[in-house]
Amino acid sequence: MNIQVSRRRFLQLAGAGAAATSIAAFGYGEAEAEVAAHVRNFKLAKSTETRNTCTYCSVACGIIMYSRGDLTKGEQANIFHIEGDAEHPTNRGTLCPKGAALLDMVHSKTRTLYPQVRKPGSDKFERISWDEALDRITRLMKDDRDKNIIERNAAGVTVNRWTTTGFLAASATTNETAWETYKVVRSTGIVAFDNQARV
Amino acid sequence: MTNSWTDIKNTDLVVIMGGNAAEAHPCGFKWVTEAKHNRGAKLIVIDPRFTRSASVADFYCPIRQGTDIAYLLGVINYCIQNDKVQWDYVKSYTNAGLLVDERFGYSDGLFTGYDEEKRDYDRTSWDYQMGADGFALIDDTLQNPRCVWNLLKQHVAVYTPEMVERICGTPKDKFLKVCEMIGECSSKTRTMTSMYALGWTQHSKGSQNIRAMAMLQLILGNIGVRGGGMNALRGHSNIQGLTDIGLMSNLIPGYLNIPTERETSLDVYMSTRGFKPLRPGQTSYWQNYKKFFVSFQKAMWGEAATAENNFAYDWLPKLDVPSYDILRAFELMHAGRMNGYFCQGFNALLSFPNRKKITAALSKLKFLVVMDPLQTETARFWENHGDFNDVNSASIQTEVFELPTSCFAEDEGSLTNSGRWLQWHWPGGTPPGDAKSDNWIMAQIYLRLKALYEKEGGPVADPILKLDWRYKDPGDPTAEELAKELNGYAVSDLADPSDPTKIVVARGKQVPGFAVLRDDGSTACGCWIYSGCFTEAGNQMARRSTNDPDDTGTFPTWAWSWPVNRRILYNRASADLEGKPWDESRKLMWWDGTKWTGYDVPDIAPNAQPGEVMPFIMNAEGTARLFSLRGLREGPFPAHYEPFEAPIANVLAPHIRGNPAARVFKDDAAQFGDAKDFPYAATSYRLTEHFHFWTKHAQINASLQPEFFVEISEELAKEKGIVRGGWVRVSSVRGSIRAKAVVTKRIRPLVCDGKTVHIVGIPLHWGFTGETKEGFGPNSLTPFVGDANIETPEYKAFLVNIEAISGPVA
Amino acid sequence: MFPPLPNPDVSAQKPPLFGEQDLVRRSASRVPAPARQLTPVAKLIDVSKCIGCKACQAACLEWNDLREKVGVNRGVLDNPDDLTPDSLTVMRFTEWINPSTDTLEWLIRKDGCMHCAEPGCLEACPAPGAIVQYSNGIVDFIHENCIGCGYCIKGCPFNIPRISRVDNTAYKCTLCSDRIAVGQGPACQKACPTQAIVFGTKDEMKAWADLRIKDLKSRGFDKAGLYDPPGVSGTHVMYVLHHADQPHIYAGLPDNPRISPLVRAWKGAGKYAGLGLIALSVVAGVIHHLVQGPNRVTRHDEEEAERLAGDKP
Amino acid sequence: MTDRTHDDIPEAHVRVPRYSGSARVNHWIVAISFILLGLSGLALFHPSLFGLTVLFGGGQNARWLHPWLGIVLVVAFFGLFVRFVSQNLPERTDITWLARLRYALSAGGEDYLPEVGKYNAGQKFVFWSQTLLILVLLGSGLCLWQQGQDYLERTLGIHVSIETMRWAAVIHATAAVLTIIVFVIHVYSAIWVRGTIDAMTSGTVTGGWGWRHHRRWLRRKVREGDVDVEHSKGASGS
Repeated sequence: MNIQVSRRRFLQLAGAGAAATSIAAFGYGEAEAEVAAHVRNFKLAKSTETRNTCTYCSVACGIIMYSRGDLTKGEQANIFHIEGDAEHPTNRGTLCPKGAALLDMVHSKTRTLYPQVRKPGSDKFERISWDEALDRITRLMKDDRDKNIIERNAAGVTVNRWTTTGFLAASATTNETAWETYKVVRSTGIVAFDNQARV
Repeated sequence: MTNSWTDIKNTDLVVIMGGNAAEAHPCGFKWVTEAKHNRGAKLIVIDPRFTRSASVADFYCPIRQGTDIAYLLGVINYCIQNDKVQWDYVKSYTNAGLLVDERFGYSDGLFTGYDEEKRDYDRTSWDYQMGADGFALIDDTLQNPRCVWNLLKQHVAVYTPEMVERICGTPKDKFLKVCEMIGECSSKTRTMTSMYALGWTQHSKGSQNIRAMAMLQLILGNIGVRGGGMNALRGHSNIQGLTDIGLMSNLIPGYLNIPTERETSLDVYMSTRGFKPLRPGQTSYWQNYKKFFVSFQKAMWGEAATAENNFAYDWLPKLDVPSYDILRAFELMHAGRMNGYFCQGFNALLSFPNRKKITAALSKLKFLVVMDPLQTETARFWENHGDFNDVNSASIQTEVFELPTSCFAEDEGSLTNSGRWLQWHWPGGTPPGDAKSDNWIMAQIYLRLKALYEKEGGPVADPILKLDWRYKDPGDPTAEELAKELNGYAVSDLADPSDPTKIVVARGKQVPGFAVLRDDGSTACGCWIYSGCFTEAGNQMARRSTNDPDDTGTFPTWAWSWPVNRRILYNRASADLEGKPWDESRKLMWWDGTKWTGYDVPDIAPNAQPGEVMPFIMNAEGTARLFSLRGLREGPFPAHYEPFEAPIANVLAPHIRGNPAARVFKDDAAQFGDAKDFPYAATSYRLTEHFHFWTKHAQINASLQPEFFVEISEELAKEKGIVRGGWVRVSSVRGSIRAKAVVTKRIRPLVCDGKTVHIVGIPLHWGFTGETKEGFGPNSLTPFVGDANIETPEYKAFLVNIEAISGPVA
Repeated sequence: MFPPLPNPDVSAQKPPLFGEQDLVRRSASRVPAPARQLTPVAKLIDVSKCIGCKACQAACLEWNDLREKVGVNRGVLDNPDDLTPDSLTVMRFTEWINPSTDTLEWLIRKDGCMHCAEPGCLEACPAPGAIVQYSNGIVDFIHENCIGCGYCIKGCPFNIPRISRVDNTAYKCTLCSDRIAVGQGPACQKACPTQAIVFGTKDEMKAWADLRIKDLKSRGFDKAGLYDPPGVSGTHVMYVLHHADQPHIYAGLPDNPRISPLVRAWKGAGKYAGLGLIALSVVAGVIHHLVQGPNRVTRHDEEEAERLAGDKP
Repeated sequence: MTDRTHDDIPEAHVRVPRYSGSARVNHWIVAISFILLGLSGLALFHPSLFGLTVLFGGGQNARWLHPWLGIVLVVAFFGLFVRFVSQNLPERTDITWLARLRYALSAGGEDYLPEVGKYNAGQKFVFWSQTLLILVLLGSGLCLWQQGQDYLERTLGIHVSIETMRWAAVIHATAAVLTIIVFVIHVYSAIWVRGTIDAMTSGTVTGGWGWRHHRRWLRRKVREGDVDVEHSKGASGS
């Protein structure tokens, strides 16, 4: 780093100057019919900032999500822009093509919105309520577990192994979700337990 | 990663092999460009394709996919032959001098103890010679022919530059140029870093690929130093975390193991763990295994885990096979022995090998539950999409649930990055529709299941009924509550062992770290290596100080790094035996006369005497292992094996197909293809514009790389009459796909063992949902076989045929 | 590392740091000399550090609320394959065999508006105020004034502007004038993972480029250099090229860009000459009329005609 | 040049049909579209004339309208072309006429010129030069117009490069200037030669006009009986 640049100085230079000068002072003179030269309003002004981590690879770039509405105040929040966090030691504000387009993931047209079920042999999903979905799933789980869990092996050793239902954990969930998932899955005796680490 | 992303700036030489950091990890790759710009570092890229990493490399060297071990052992051979060895490091910090069991040997491509029937080894001879004092024998002069160093020397002697050229197709002059550049890093003041990813892991001998480079790094003295290390570039935002927390069939958080059914009791289980030191004075940290295990059991079952019931040891499932990894799971499913399956944000249909088999397997399930923020192909495996998913919906009897989850932007918690940093994040948006957080969904499933058992009873109900679930809102545990469990807390007052009147940690308080964990049930800790992440001082993972003393790239107070906020693993090895840094300009930890000090948290007891306690405390020897004993299934040294589908036979042992210790299911063995039908060596990979099967749902990314394609050389295109932008059909024994052809100078045919080998590159991002054009993926073609140790499928080397076609049919 | 700018301040909507009062050029019209001179800014694109990841493309689309349609693969990695009214920047990939070393070099260049000191687009534009140049060097399109004639396309020596078929106005990179106006750098620059794009004052950028060129020369690129073409009096988007002696190998980057003499002829002397000639023809008519008077038919002529008609049987 | 009277318009007792109603309509379509094209074109040609766009409701409209007006003009002009081409074929006398252009440009100079048919060489020049210039304007205009470029690409497979566009712009502007000059000549001639405008308004000219300017044409019309003679006024006035 042989170049020492005061970024603050840059900021001053790029914009400041004769402070008294205003657009009005120059008037529109010969070009009254035309729209005066202007730059777009800075769209992040007066938005809510939230620190997050990019959901893709494990460089784990720091990001700032800009929203209208503030969750911490109990409001609905709609994220409208995502940008790199310049303070983050690794990415220093930069983002890759995936990270720079995170907004389109958040607002993807193909996000799942409602619990759905596809009945055996059907060619379509049907919308159901959370209660219906969860009750049905746990029913199926219990029926399978009760029928198939191996309590003891041939040698009589307690093995508590449930091999007929499997669980594939995510790769983008938090450590906390992972831990909760671990607890639930392990407590049931599911052994076909895996995650994306292999793939 | 042993080091961190920001530490890469300290290196002198970056070797990208088995990965493509510029494309898959662009923002991490920044630190390579920084090293180049600030230190004049060089970048070498070794890859079958001239990747975007190669586009900014100082030297690009081609290699045939699946031959990395031959290449790396060739480099090791070069270093040994040309005295490019960091001798002080090798002698002090590796097991080079330890003597190996006389019975151990290697011939005809196999180590001693092979059983062809079982495709496995009897590994008893893979051991040290033990002295009467219970310690391994050593020859510090490295003269004994049975010492690790001499066995290694002998083992790698066959990998001459000529042999490397013959196996890998790498021109000898290019290989030697790489050797020369790498050899320079044996200097104490030059370091090299290895950046790799799934280009090394997705092989039937992935673990050994990595071992080979790790051995080279040890020989060069590059482990534990700034700008060095073995840097695995993990693919997903929290795949490191999920591995750490052990969401795998055979793991307990913090790299502990689920017992096997042979381990009938806690005592039997513990008898093969808690290793005693193999050399005098060494730490052998796994001696603390039981503390971590018991604390884990307490975190699981709380008060129900007592000394009397062996801390609920019996409630853990016991394995009858080494693992129920995804390959085994889908094998079982395919055989009709699996009824239910959950996919928590995972697109199995596109991610697992041999898609036909995956579809058939899923079709045999009674129920499938998919929790995902996006509409995945897996959730729609039963939906007919013409060529892209040609199934008969009516004949598929699986009941499929699609549960909408929130995404990263809408949830709170920590993610562990490649550099082991646990970083907290906050929610900023309202989830769409009825989407719910994974925490809520898992809690709901648990509570409803528990209610069913309470109501109806059933077998083995206790582990479910007595799971410790003391959350403020049991239906929706908060991230903070769960993080505190991961960190661990005192179940009862913890007295100071040296002064029982003094309470170190009061009952109910968060523990400061794993050093205070106990094996008597007085502590609970979900994941011992995460202990320290959320202490009484608060959430360490949420720290945001950018302070970086002396600009080392350590950032000790940004977030929190496991273990104990250590940023560079094995950092004691950054100093010589006396505790003096190898390179003063790049010092990391040093002995100040009374204790270890420096920029990082020492990877050794702070008062461990230099010259006595060796840096690799997790190993019973205290040193790193050039000879890995019984650590890996296919041998204590890596050896060259071809992929299961290879364009040429194994030059060193023609009778061996693939990795002799890799597990192969019977039906899958019948589905391996041969070069006479499928002459081209294919490989699969990510493109920088996309992330797996996610960004095809993001409009911008879809526009940046809209349509599925395969990449071939101009030579192959000419030979097969394929035009740039034209349509091709690519096929293997297991399936066929159609794609656009990208004809490029960036892929060139290689000559291996006298035969011209053409390479076909197949990126992996397309499916039948999302914004991109519908397409296929490599898993329609790839073989159903994994790494011998961790079962990562062999995605990076397989055989295909390719032909020009006129275009999509209808 | 070129020091990153701090995260944006979002606390309030502040007036932009520059505007109409800072214009030095304005299409089809004149502007008074500005009262102050802003420090010229520049974006430096270091081709030798670029990994072709297209983060700049993604960031540009996202920041500017634009979306490109999902196209097709044409046998290359370039996508979209050209600039469009939505894709204000694209990566151009060239597989080039260096004849002197016989090795492959994958040249990847981010294409987009160069913000010429002498902008050909502005020169060619007939709509007053549709294209403006601020004293910091930013050449911006004021869409409200744009009539969509496409003359800017003809004027540009780099083939950059594109006309939208939706609103029929011309689009090109604004250098993220809205971001620069609040002290931020352009979106592409902020995103660029390897700092192949840096942003600062033009002087800083030149100094930074010198360092990069020194590094490249040390790696054997003897002809490494800065692309700041004098033919357009320099640009506010500059390239570091490893082969600065042959810019054209980078997907046809002009070796010596300048405003086409045709455009000069057409928009310069030509338009005066044309108007002059038209005026002249009118004046000639007036003079002719004054001198000659009207050309009338005489009674004699009528009589002759009557006679002729009368002769008719 | 005998007995020229400058102040009073001679009484005409013979009127000769010169343009049919449809020809006149056709002409005025061309004329109006030409003028509008000129105005919209000039508006984009020079900044000082940009204000002309007001006539069209702003620059966007002027830009949009101009090429479509061009298409109208081309179609309409084609009608004129078909109507008039046979009368505009060059003849030997045109050379003489042109050689004596000096006389043609002076009032009453016809006496020194050969008798001309429906069109003299000057008019033929206008006819042919406008034909040519309109073709050039059409070709270059298509290259400058987005829809035109699409059309060329789609139907003829011609991709218009930017360099081509630049040439097209220069050519279009040059041709436009020339066509306007020819237009000025045309209009001025119609004004200067009094009685001409009647041809495109009422459709007829006086016999005297025919006698003076297009005597051979008049003779033909008389021969064909295609003249109106006002007999009540008498056929001979002197």
